Amino acid sequence: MPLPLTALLEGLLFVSERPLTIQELAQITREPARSVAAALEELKAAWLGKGILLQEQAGAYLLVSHPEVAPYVRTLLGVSRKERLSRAALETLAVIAYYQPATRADIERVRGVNSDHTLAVLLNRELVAAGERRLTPGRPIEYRTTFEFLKYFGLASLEGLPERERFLAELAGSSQEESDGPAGEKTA
Amino acid sequence: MPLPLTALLEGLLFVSERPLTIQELAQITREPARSVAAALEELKAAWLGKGILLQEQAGAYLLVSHPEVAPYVRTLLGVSRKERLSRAALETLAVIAYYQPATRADIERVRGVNSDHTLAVLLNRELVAAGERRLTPGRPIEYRTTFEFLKYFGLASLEGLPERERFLAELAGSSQEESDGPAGEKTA
Amino acid sequence: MSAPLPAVRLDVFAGPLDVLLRLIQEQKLDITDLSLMAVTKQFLDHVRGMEKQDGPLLAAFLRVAAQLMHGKSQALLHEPQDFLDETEESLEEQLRGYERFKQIMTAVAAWQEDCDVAYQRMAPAPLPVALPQPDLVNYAPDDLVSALAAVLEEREEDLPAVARRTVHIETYLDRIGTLLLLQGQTGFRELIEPVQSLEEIVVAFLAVLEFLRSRKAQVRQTGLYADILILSMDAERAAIPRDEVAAGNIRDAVAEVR
Repeated sequence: MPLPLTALLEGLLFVSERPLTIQELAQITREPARSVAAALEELKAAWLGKGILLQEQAGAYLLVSHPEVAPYVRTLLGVSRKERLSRAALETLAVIAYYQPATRADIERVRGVNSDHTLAVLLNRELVAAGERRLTPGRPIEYRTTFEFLKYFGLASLEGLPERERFLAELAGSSQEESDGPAGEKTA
Repeated sequence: MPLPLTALLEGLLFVSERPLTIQELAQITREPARSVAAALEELKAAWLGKGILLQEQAGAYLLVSHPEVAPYVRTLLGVSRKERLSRAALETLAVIAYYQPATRADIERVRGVNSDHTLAVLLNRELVAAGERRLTPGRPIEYRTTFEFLKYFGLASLEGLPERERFLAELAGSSQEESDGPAGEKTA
Repeated sequence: MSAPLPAVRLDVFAGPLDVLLRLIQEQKLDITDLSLMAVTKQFLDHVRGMEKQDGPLLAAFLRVAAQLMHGKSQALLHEPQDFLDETEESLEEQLRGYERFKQIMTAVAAWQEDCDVAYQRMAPAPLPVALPQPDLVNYAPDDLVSALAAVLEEREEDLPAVARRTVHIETYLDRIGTLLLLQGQTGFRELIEPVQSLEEIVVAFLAVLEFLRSRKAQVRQTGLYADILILSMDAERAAIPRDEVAAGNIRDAVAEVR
C-alpha cells in the first residue's frame, strides 16, 4: 500500500536541510502543484500543537522544531540562547519585515537615519537577504526577511508578525493620508 | 499553554542528530523515565503510516524518514548536491577547516550567527563529518573536514590551507566587529 | 518653554526622529508643523549635547535640525507653506509615519523578549538506506551455505536411491521467477518440495544464487536453520493478482529476469 502524498511530503521535508518549494515537491513526487499545496495545508493543520512546526514563506516550506521546545533543545545541544538584537538592528529588521520588499532608502525614510551598518549586520546574520533590483531610478536592491528570520522568531509564516493586520491597515491608510479621512488625524 | 510531553519529545527527536535514550530524554524534559517511555510508545503509534518513522535501536530512539520515501529522498538529494555552496556555507566550512575540530558553538561564536542550516548542508555534502564528543558540558560533537573537502578544494592535505595564521586572526577580529552595542546605530 | 531637557540618552534612541517624537509626546502635543517648531530648541540642545563620536549619526541629527531651523525661519517669514522642499516628504509626515512604526516596534520588542527559536534539524536525516532492512542485513552468503547444508543433511536420510534425472538450472530459474511473480516470495523448501535428488537441490540453490547475483531477489532467514525465504525485489510485480497474470506475461517476465 503506497504512502499518501502527505506522508511523502512529510518524509521529504523531514530529510531536507533547506526550504523546499511547492514546485520542487511537485516535481519530486510527480504530483500536480495544486495537490501538493493542498497536502501541505493538511500537514500544517495536522502539526498544530505538535513538537514540529511547518514554516512557510513565499511558497517554500521548512520543517523546524516548535519554539516552545527550544529551551529543551538547547539543553540537548549544549548551545546558549541567542543574543538579542540591538534596538537599531531590531528596528531595521522590523521595517524590512513589515514593508517587504524594502530598499535601503525605504528603511532610511521610515527610521529617519542611515541604516547601512545595521542592514549589513542583518545581512551577515542571514536574517534578511538581498533580492531583485527595483525598477525605479537607481535600480535599488530590495531586501526581504529570510527563513532564518522565521526561525529566529519561531514564526510559522510572516502572517504571524505581531500587529500585522493593524500595520497593513495603517499602511494602506497612510498612503491616502492627505485626504485626512477618519483615520487621518492621530493624537499621541 | 505548555506543550504536552509527546510534543516535547517529538521536537527533541526531530532536532537530534543521534539516537536518544529514554534516560537522556527523561533528564532533559525532567520527567520520570516511565512517562517518557509511555509517551514514546504513543508517538510510535502516532507516526504509523506517516512519512516519518520513530525507530528504536538498542534502547535509543531516532526519527528517520519512511523507507518508502527513500526513492524520492534520493531524487531530492541528487538535486541538492549539484547546487553551488552558498557564501554562508563556505564561511562555515572555512571556520571548521581552520579551527578543527570545531563544535557547533565554536562555529556560531566565530560567525556570530546560528549556522545549523549551513552545517547540515556541509554534512549532507560530506565536506565535513561529525567526530567525537568534546568532554565539556553538553558534550558537543566536534566537526572536521573530510577527504571530500580536500578533493573539493584540490588540497593535498590540511597543511595546504592558505594563509592559516592570517586567516585565524581575521576570523577572530570579525567575530568582535559584529557585537552591535546597545547604542546600535553606527553607520558605515 | 519647557524645563530641563529630558534625559535623552543615545542608547535609548535610535535616531533623530525618535528624539523628536519623544520631545513632542512629552509636551503632549500632536504632530504638526507648529509642534515641531515648539520643540526645535530642545532638539538643538540635544544635538549640542551629543558626543561627537558617531559622524554619520550626528549628520542625521544635524539634517533634521536644519529642517527644523528652516521651518522655523519660514514661519517667521509667514510662509509656512514652504516649510520644506516639496520634493521631499515633510518632516511632519515622516514623523507621523515613524510614530506609527514605533507602535509596531513596541509590539516587536516585546515579542523579541517572548519568542523563542525554532530549530532546524541538526544533521541530515539518516538516509532510509540505513533503515530496518528486515533481517537480511545480518546474513552473509556463507549463512546460505550452512542453511543449505542443513537442508541437505535432512534430505540425505530419506533420499531413496533412484535413477538420476538430468536437471537444468533454467528449470529452476523459471520456477523461481514464476513463484516470485505470482507470490512475491517463496521458501527454499517450497521450491524443492517435489524434488528427489541431491543434484536438483544443488541446482535449485545455484538458481537462487543467480537471482541474488542479478539482484532480482533477496533472501531472508529468520534463524540459523530456518527456511530460506526468497523475496522478489520488485514490489509492483509481486502485487499483481494471480488470475490477472497470463501465461505469456509470466514467460516474458521470467525472460526479463534472466
